[in-house]
Amino acid sequence: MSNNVMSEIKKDYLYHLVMTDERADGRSFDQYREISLETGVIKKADGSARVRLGNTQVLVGVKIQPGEPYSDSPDRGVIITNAELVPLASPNFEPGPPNEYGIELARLVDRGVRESKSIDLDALCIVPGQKVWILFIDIHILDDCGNIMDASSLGAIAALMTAKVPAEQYGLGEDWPLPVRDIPVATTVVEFGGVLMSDPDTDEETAADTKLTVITTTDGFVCGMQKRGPGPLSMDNIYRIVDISCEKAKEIREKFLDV
Amino acid sequence: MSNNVMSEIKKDYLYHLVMTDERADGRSFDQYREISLETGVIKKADGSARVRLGNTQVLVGVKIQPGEPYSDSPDRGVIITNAELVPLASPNFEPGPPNEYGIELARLVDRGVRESKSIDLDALCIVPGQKVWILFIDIHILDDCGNIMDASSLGAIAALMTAKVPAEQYGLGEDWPLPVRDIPVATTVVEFGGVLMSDPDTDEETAADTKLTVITTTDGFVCGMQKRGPGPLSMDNIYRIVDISCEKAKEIREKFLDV
Amino acid sequence: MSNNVMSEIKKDYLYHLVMTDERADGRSFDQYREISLETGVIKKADGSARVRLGNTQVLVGVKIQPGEPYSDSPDRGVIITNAELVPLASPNFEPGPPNEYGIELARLVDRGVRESKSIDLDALCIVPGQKVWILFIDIHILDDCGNIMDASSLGAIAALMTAKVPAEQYGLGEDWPLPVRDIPVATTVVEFGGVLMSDPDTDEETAADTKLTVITTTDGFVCGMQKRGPGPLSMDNIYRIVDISCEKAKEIREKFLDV
Amino acid sequence: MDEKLSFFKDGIRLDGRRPGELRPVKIEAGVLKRADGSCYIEMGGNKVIAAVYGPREVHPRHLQKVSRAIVRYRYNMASFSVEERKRPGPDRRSHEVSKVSREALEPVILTHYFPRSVIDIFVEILQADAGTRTAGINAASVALADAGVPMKCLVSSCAAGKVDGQIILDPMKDEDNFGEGDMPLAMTPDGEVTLLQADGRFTVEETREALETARKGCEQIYEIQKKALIDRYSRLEEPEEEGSNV
Amino acid sequence: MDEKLSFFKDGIRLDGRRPGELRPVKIEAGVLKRADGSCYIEMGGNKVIAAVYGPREVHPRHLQKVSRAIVRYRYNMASFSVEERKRPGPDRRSHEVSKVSREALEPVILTHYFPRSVIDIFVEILQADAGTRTAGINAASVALADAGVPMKCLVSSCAAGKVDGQIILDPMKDEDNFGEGDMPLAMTPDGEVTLLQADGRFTVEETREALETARKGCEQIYEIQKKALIDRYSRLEEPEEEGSNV
Amino acid sequence: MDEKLSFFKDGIRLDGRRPGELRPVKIEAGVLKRADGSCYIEMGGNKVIAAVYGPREVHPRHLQKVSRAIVRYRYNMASFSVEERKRPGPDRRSHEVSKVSREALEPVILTHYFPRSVIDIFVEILQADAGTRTAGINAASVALADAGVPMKCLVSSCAAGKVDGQIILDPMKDEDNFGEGDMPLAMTPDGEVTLLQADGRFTVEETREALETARKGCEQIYEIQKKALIDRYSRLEEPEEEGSNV
Repeated sequence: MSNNVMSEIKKDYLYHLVMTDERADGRSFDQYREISLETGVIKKADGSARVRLGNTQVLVGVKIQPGEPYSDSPDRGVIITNAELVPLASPNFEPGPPNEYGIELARLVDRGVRESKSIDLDALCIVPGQKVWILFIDIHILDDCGNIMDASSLGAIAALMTAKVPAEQYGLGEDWPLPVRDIPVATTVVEFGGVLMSDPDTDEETAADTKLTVITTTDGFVCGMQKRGPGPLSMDNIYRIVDISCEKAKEIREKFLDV
Repeated sequence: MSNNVMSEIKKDYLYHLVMTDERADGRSFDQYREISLETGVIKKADGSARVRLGNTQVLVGVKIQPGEPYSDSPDRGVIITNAELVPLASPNFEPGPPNEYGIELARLVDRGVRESKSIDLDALCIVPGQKVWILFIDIHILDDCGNIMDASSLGAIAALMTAKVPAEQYGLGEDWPLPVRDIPVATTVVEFGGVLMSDPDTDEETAADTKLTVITTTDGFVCGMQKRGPGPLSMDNIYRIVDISCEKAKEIREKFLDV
Repeated sequence: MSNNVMSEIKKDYLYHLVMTDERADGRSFDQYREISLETGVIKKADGSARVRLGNTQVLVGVKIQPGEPYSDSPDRGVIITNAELVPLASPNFEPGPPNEYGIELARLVDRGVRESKSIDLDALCIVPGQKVWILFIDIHILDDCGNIMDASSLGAIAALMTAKVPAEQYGLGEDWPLPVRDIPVATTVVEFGGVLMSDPDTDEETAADTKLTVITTTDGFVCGMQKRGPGPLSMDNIYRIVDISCEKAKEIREKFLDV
Repeated sequence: MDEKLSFFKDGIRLDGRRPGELRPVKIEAGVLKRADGSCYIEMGGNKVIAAVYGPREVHPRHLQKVSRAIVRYRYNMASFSVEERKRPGPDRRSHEVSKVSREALEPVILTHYFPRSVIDIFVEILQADAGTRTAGINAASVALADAGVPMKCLVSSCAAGKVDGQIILDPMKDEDNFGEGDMPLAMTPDGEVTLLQADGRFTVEETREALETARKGCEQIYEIQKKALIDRYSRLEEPEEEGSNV
Repeated sequence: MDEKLSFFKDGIRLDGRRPGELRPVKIEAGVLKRADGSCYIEMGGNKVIAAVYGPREVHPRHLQKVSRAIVRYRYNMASFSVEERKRPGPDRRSHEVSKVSREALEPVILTHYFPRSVIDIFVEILQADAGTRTAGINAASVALADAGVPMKCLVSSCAAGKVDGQIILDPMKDEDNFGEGDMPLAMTPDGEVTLLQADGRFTVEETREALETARKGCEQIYEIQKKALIDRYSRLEEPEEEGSNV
Repeated sequence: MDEKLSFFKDGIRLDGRRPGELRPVKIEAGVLKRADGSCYIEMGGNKVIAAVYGPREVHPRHLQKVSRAIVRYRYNMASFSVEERKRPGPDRRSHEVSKVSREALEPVILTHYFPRSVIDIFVEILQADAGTRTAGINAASVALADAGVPMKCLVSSCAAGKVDGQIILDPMKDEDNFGEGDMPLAMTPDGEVTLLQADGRFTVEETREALETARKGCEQIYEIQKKALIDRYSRLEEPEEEGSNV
């Protein structure tokens, strides 16, 4: 009950701020919280990245191991993406296998990597039809203060860009850097009180019950979109969000991913 | 509570009808509801059948795929039967893996096919000890208005009789019709108020808490029996039910399975 | 509620007994309940033992089957230990996969066998890197009247000592007795009211919320220890318990395991 | 599929459709007896059935909301609905489809009429042929109406795709598998978007074109949904027959 | 087993029994301390132990029935009870056996004496040798009596089989695996059948003969069950010893 | 590792430590925003983060205790924390570690202050390098203090090991994998032992020596824990910055 009351009050507060063109933490509507990105933080992983997006913290580890290909793509490597929304990261997360939110998050990050053709899966074949490199992208949410989607997506591509294929360990020649051909970046916008806000924090996510995440490639193609949350969006707002997202993704890519 | 009251009232009503030799829908005690049977309804399946038994609807799909034999029968094909009592079909069904009712249903259908030696499992061997045809019989209940057992059993044998072994798709020669050597038919009778009623509908199943299902072969052998539900049956009633079942199975077989 | 009250009353009662140097069943503090041990009780198992420890009853079965080695020890046999705390054995046990108590029990028994190097795993290799003997130690609790740990450990080693490797059945030569090189024995002590009591029964286990189990080898090495339960222990009591355990393990080993 | 193979021949798609044309759609409401509402749909090779139960009591209780009904949506593929037999039960894909489909319908259901209750939507894919999620939403929307659940309006759903660099409506299996992009959309009759997903590679311009194309598909489906409901209500007037042939 | 191999030699079965003869049966009631009632049975090579807890409170609550006790039955095979090690935990077969076994006992338990409670029956198969479900029901029936659960009567269970075209009582492993039919039955002393299953190939006439054969087996088992309970109650008078040897 | 290989060179361990020396330890309290208390620890190559939530309401309800809070402890290894990728979710080992770790902390938590509630402790192993359970307990203990959970005292944890017949403090990966024994200990500042495990081969004399060695390690860790908490509270005085770089 009191939770409901609190969330109503917060929503009202945010709504009144929006009326005066403000956000609770003073950002402009299209401004991201401070981003910090560290790579190579987990020595046991073949690639890793820790992302801070304001107080949100996400750790992504990439492991690369030989394994069997899928029968319908016998000559191509495999990507397996998983997200653990561990209860350490939020009072709303529960122990157990990923629920629909964790699954959606992992699948969206996965689609970004896959649809942008970021990873050359053909290069990950070892013995056609028998042995290929399996790429495990494991997303570990540490502190959910909003917009774990963008943080996870950024962490995943950063971890991949710094990953090495550990060939030596398996007697398969020298280690080599994982070839990354494109840098997909996901950006999320919410609509609330008639305005569009980038990078929502927890309260903004709760208040605005619909988000649109757009993933774009380095060349500015849209390679993934997903409306999330039970509210409608107008076509016009979708068009505007696509435009905002393209621009923000470019900024993030240039600033944090050296492109 | 109100559920209990309603079910008591229904039970009383049915009991009074029985006293005057009647059933709620006007059938005679050994009469089945209208049966309709369509085969080949699912193109993606190698055999399929949709059965309507009154308002009860069941869809059975047969898939045939190469796989490994069991270690104790290395030269024989494998039958795997599964029933999904999906929550779409009844307010009493819940999502999740099959409960004991679903398991019992699948195992009874499976026993009918298996014990009648309907399928020549030796003919389903591809490479002895290594590769055999696996027959998946998947029962999907769509609308449970009583006696899904008989409907499922009828759907299963009809789907098998019209199934093709998809050999070509796996580079194993031409497709060939699945050889069916016997046509087992399951018939179910409940005892209620001293009379025996065939093909119970939902209310009759609830009122009479015990059913006896008898599965018979084309030659009139009993190849399966199962008392279901927590009530006792007298030996005499068992004898009578076996007789009724043999007769009804013959009628169904001749009318719907072209024998 | 009444459960809580009863357990408080029992605890008080046991506490008052301790003050007068007594236990509820008249034993001295370091005395075990009557032990009986039967081996070869399950013909279908390759080794088996039924242990009675007072009213506590445990059945251990050992199955030995060929299987694949672990990739990090390709030339060594495998031990898999499992404990089923089936609801038949206690009102406190629930159906379902082992909970943390069952897992801890199985892992402790396993560590005793493993750390004492009781089984020569090298001798259990069949084809290096491909096929080794897998040793399944299955602990089935039948009646939990306290200290199932010591009973399970005793049953496990007794079952192993009388086990045969069923080589003939798999066309791998003649059957041969499983070579057992050491006889680990687990002994458990609780601290309650300032005294240390061996072999606690159910009430004593409940009253004293901490146990220390010590596993010792035939030569008197400590090969396993585990504090169980949410109470602290002083270093001095740990030292004393180690001494008591060594002595008790020796008595049990000599009396029941023919050493 | 070879790069050489084209998805068009003289501007016509492999299955004979023009770029902006839907596959044949058949919708029938009220096909199940036990469910409170139901609908059967065929969209191309897809065969899908939807049922609605509720508003009814929530179990387990702690899921209840004091101010509104909760909505549950279970998208499930029959084992035999796809090329290679699918293991029964939900997988990661079906969890995601269930989530976005539920969110596609929630905005139009007047959930605050039924506090502490649940509206259960069950969608069974009997045969799959690209576009099962959109078919499921179309059927579920009609089933909700058939169950008498109060709604602001229907929801209609359809995908756009991209093949050979061209935007098309309602991709079929090969266009989906071997094409360059897929963009499922769901919307209300007044143009509010309730589901939007995309994968593939679309320029910003193509994104807009695909959205417009999918919107037009939704509008056509909306007409077929309405017709199915009108048929349903006229059938309700007729007497039901009941009989036996054994 | 080869077709040539016969199940009979001079009218006597492979294990020395006549066609209508049971395997040796040994029943002992009250073998566990924690359970409210218990029973150990050996039927041929089967070794089975049953325990009863209750009537006791139901968890989870929503399973409670306002007008009677619910009965739960859990048939479980120990991993080491069969030739090839069984993975622990229930499989499809054990779910079915649990269901039919529960239904075999429910008709004799006076559940309406104990509204809102549960009677839990746990059956552990320690060694399996054909006929575990019937052995389990026999043990469970005695364990219920040992627990003092009010019952109309005991339930006794036994199977008939068909080998070499002949009906036999209480098939052992090879007769079950390689024979032509198996028909487990459970009944009350006054002849009400509470469990009936069959698989194999029986003519209608053979079905009747098998039922009669199994009935006679049940009658013999009933006597052994009664004797076990009498032994149990006479033992209850004796003082229990308690001691130590370490 | 070959028998020939020694774990010492001139009395110094492979990683340069003396026998009784800890690996470098770094502890930081208050590293997470959502959790009520948190702590990050590095012990050698281990990187571990702990969070505490509560006291808060218990779900499901039937786990509530009328006279005290319950404590839950979830030890979880990230998939990428170990050499070979670990499947997500708990395995048998992590269930056991969670149990003994919970029991290591329960004695110092004043649970009777919070009847009917739960204190949840979550420990994530981000990188593992022998000694994760002790690192987890050290972090959890600080996280509990950071959350303001009333405790009698902190708990500090450290293992002793045995290599080349000699007792050492705080074994690293190779010493743990190829050594002769491992003995994790947790204790309060006044010497009450709250966790004790051992495996390997220790004489009674060595057992005592290992316990004493581990005790000394715990005492050193206690000082580092205290310092981390002092740092935390001094930091709390400072203003927090918030900004943006995009």
